[in-house]
Amino acid sequence: MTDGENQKSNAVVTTGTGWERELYYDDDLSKHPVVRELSAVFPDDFLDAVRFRNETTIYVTPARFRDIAMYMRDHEKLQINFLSDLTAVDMLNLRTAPRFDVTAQLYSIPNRVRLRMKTSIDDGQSVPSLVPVFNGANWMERECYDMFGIFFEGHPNLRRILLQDDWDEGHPLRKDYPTRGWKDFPVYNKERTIRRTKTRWTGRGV
Amino acid sequence: MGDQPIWITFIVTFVIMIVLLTSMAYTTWYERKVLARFQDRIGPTRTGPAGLLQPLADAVKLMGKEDLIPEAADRKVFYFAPMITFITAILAAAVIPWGGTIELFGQSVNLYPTDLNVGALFILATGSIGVYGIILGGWSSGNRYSLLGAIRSAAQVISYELILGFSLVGIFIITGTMSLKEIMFRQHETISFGPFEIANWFVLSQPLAFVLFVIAAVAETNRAPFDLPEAESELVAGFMTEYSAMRFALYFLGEYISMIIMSLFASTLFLGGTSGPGADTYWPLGIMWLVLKAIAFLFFYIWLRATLPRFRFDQLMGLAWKVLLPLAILNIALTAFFRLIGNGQVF
Amino acid sequence: MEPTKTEFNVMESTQTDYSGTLMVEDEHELASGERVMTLNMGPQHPSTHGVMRVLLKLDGETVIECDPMIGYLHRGTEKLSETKRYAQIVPWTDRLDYTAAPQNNLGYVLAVEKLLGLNVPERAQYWRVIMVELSRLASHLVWLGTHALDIGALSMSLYTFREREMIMDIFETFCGARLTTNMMEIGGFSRPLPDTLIEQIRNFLRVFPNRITEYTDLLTANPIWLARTKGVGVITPEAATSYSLTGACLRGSGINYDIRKADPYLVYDQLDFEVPLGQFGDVFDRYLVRVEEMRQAHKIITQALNYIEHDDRPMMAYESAYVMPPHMGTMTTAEDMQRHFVWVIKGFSAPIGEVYHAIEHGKGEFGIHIVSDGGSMPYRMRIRTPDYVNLGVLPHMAQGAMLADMVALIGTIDIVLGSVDR
Amino acid sequence: MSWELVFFAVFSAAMLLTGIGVVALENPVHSAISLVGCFINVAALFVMLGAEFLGVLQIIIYTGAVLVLVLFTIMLVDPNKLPAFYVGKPMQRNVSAIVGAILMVELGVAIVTRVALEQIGPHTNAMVDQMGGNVQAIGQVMLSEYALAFEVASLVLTVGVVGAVVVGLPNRLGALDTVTMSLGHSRGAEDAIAAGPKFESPMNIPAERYVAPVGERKVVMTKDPDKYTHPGETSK
Repeated sequence: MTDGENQKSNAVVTTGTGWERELYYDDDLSKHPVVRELSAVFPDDFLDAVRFRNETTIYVTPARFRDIAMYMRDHEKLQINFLSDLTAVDMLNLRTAPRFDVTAQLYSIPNRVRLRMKTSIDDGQSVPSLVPVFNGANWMERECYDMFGIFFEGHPNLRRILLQDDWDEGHPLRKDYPTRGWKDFPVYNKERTIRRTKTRWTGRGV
Repeated sequence: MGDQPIWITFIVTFVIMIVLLTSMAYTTWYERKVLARFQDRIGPTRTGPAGLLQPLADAVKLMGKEDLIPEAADRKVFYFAPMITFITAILAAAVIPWGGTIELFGQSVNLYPTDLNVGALFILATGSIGVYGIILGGWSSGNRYSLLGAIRSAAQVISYELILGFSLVGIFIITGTMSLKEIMFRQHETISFGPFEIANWFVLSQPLAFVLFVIAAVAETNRAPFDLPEAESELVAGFMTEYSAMRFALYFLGEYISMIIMSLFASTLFLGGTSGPGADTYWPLGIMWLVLKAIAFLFFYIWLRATLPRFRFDQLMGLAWKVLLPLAILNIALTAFFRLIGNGQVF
Repeated sequence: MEPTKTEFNVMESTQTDYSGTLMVEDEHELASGERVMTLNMGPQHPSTHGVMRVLLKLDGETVIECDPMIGYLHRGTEKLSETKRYAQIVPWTDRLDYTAAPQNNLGYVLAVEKLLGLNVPERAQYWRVIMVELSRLASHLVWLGTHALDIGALSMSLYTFREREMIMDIFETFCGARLTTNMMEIGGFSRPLPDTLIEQIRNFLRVFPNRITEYTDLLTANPIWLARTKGVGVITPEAATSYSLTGACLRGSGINYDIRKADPYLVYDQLDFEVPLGQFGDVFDRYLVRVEEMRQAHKIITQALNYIEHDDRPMMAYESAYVMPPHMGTMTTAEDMQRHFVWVIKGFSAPIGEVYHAIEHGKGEFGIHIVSDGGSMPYRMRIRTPDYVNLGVLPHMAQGAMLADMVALIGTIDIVLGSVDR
Repeated sequence: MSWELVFFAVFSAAMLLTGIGVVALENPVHSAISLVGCFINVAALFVMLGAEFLGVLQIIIYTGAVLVLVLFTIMLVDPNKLPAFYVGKPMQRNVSAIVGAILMVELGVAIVTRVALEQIGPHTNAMVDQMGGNVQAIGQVMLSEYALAFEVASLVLTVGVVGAVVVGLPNRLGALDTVTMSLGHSRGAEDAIAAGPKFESPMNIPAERYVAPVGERKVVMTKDPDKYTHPGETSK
């Protein structure tokens, strides 16, 4: 059942068609097939493309976040059919507005290329949910909501997932959330939640 | 039964009870040791030589623990449910014969508590009462895992008791009796097989029934791979989830006593009981043979537990009703047919 | 700005996962549902592999709905990583999937090295491969033992843990720790190898193939095992892709996605091994795939060890800015001592940018996404653990399964709650 | 006073007490347990009469099988949730009293005719002993004299079993059509319900059943990452 003789026999496409794997890693970003396609099909909603350490990041508007993902999934040649990861980054300390970057790590299993798709939103603004495109987005978006308070429009079951349902301290991965939580943060919590006790040797409170 | 004074019966029963309760404690030790060998371990070693005092330590621990009763429990039922299992398990020992009538200190002593003429069915009957301990224990705990375990157990025991009963019918047809003593002594006879004389054990004439009996006996005592009522992986501990301390121990002991009784029962019915070299002249040898057979059967129980995964519930019921029951009926029909041939009523 | 609204595409909804929509807190809302029993499986349940709670709605013993609830072991690793310097985060990754700590270390370390642009010496890369494959074996052995134990094969767990013990001993020889190894360092390995290590690994490699045969003898042809695993928990290839499954869950459904082949890291492109793929995507296929992966891991370790056994080259990248100076240098030269001081107290400044690096963890794709603002600590670090994403398919698989299948289904995903909850 | 009389008194008293318990106890499970006790005492009386076989059958069939199933059903029903109909209506009480009285009279008549008029049937103790025990006697009578009744009874039971299966066939998953959406977090719930559309339940779709292929199963081995990347390629 093994077939290791000719590793190149099933390469995705032949050269010269404009869909080679090399083009995804070409220094000239405009040759990147995703960039090429999206700027033709979604000229208003495809904002930017960035390359760092051989990884491509595309920026899209939140309005067409899902549509672009669905377009790339169903595209005959792009076949970006796998959602590796979906998360958000709180850009509070890096820029003034918009606040969050919602980041989807996409992957094409047939083409073997990665792509990072980003969209920027403000606090309170919602992003279209990717659940109708990738079922796996369900829990990722729930976690994103849990940790950042980002609403995913159209998500079937947007509940907290890692924190308990009655967590009332907000969303912990935001940059303005103190590492020890609000309740133990002395500026916000004047009353100590841990009781002061006198130690035996020093007599001082701990 | 009438030929000995009743106080001798009491003494015999007392001795059998003591031996049974001790052996039950040591069955736990035996299982732990054998299982450990199967699993590349050495088992209990710390309490006494080779861990021989481990059952005592366990008993002390279990008696010393707090007896918890959950708030949602039905207290009265919860209280006596384990006892049903325990008592009915011990009750079944009443009809197991350990030999014939012997002369001891000038008295004739029967080596069996009673020779009931429906002895085989009596064991099945105690088993069917014993299931109440499981169902009521599961229900009264007020726990859903326990309830599921109880339901599974009820369905399982009813199904497999049927097969257990049916697998015995072949022997009843051959011997024409249901008394365990008579069945056992029928196996002391030898049959000549060419130049060889071999014992007339019913495992030779009823091999299919023996296989069915073994499967049903394992299922009836809720042991692996049929230990669904207490499947620890999905139902935590099934009907015993909420039990602790001595009440848990009663269930535990009840299970081990059932195992021992089933081993003795199988040895008596199929493996010749006390039959063996020298057993006809020296009665202690007969008891030794019976014990050895029972120990071998117990070893088989533990072997199964160490080797096999657990059935799923629907597969278990499917096995009982779709495979074993038709085979049991086939066995009855075949046995009856050959019996008729033997009687000269057919050809 | 108003929240943007897009019209919802109804046509797509047939393929969509609605798991957990039937979260009825009040039982009276199930008007005709007298036959439905709610069973709370966990958080203290022996077969949820840790502190997971699964809320089951049962019709008899048939599961009609399943809602996994996680987070009992949430320790906020991602938030904590934002307050730790890059080198300090490595021990935290041990605690994610504690059955395969070297793999977590490797995933993190490779992501940081990618961010920094570090080139690690070949010898260190080979040793990383050996350690990671050993740890993959350890992880698979724990999975096989517990999975078989769930289904009722009692002795299996003791057999697999016997071999895992040998691997743990190898780890102990290599780095001093057994479970939370903290093994990988940014830039390679800074310490020399112990003398007995290679002999120990050779010992293990000699006995292990026979031990795999023991496992398969006990399980693969066992009718009860087949009845419990065949046709249970089927995931179609489409569903597996859509649910973002990775690892054996995806390959068991027949989709060829192994990052070691698809997107090679370390020296995997120079090693000869095969990727096993299942055909039907049920529990049995995933079992076969994982067992075959153990054989392949054995093959990889043998090759790597044969290649690197008599090698004597350095194992640490020499990038003065990013790695700790050598121990002897710190003790003897002023420059190295100063660099050591700065490295320990202040750390190093990573370049501005963001990277995502995924490795093929024993359980699937383990990805680290680091956003760097140029400081000595990650601005945001996202840990994509395979178990968390794979667990999301449980409600899909559980529909219509029996209660006893639930333990097989939880077992076949191969979760470790430390990794799920992070 | 002979020991037999003492045992008889004990067993019958226990039987009567547990029989009263069946109707008097409030919890249906307790009633069922009483019934179990009653049956066991009946079995004991059978054994005292020398009919061990009947006694054992009483336990195996009635206690071990029938009552287990009854208990099984009762256990699953929460008595607090039963509709008022089952609690009992005045008419039911009256009818039950009348029926009970009629049965009592019938039983009395039977006993009186047997004992007082000495109309004892052909199966005397001597005859049973001659047949070789009560097991053999019952067997012979059942399969010769009452063979027709025996077969008819088994037919009736078969019909009963088939009927029970038909009545009890579940319409799987059909009962669940009400679905609500609950979003645990209070703040999240308000916003998310406003933001997203509601979905229909997927639970109406019957769960997919999969038949495991027969025969040996093998994994496909590949070294090429570009092969088998589309669904269904491996099974070709």
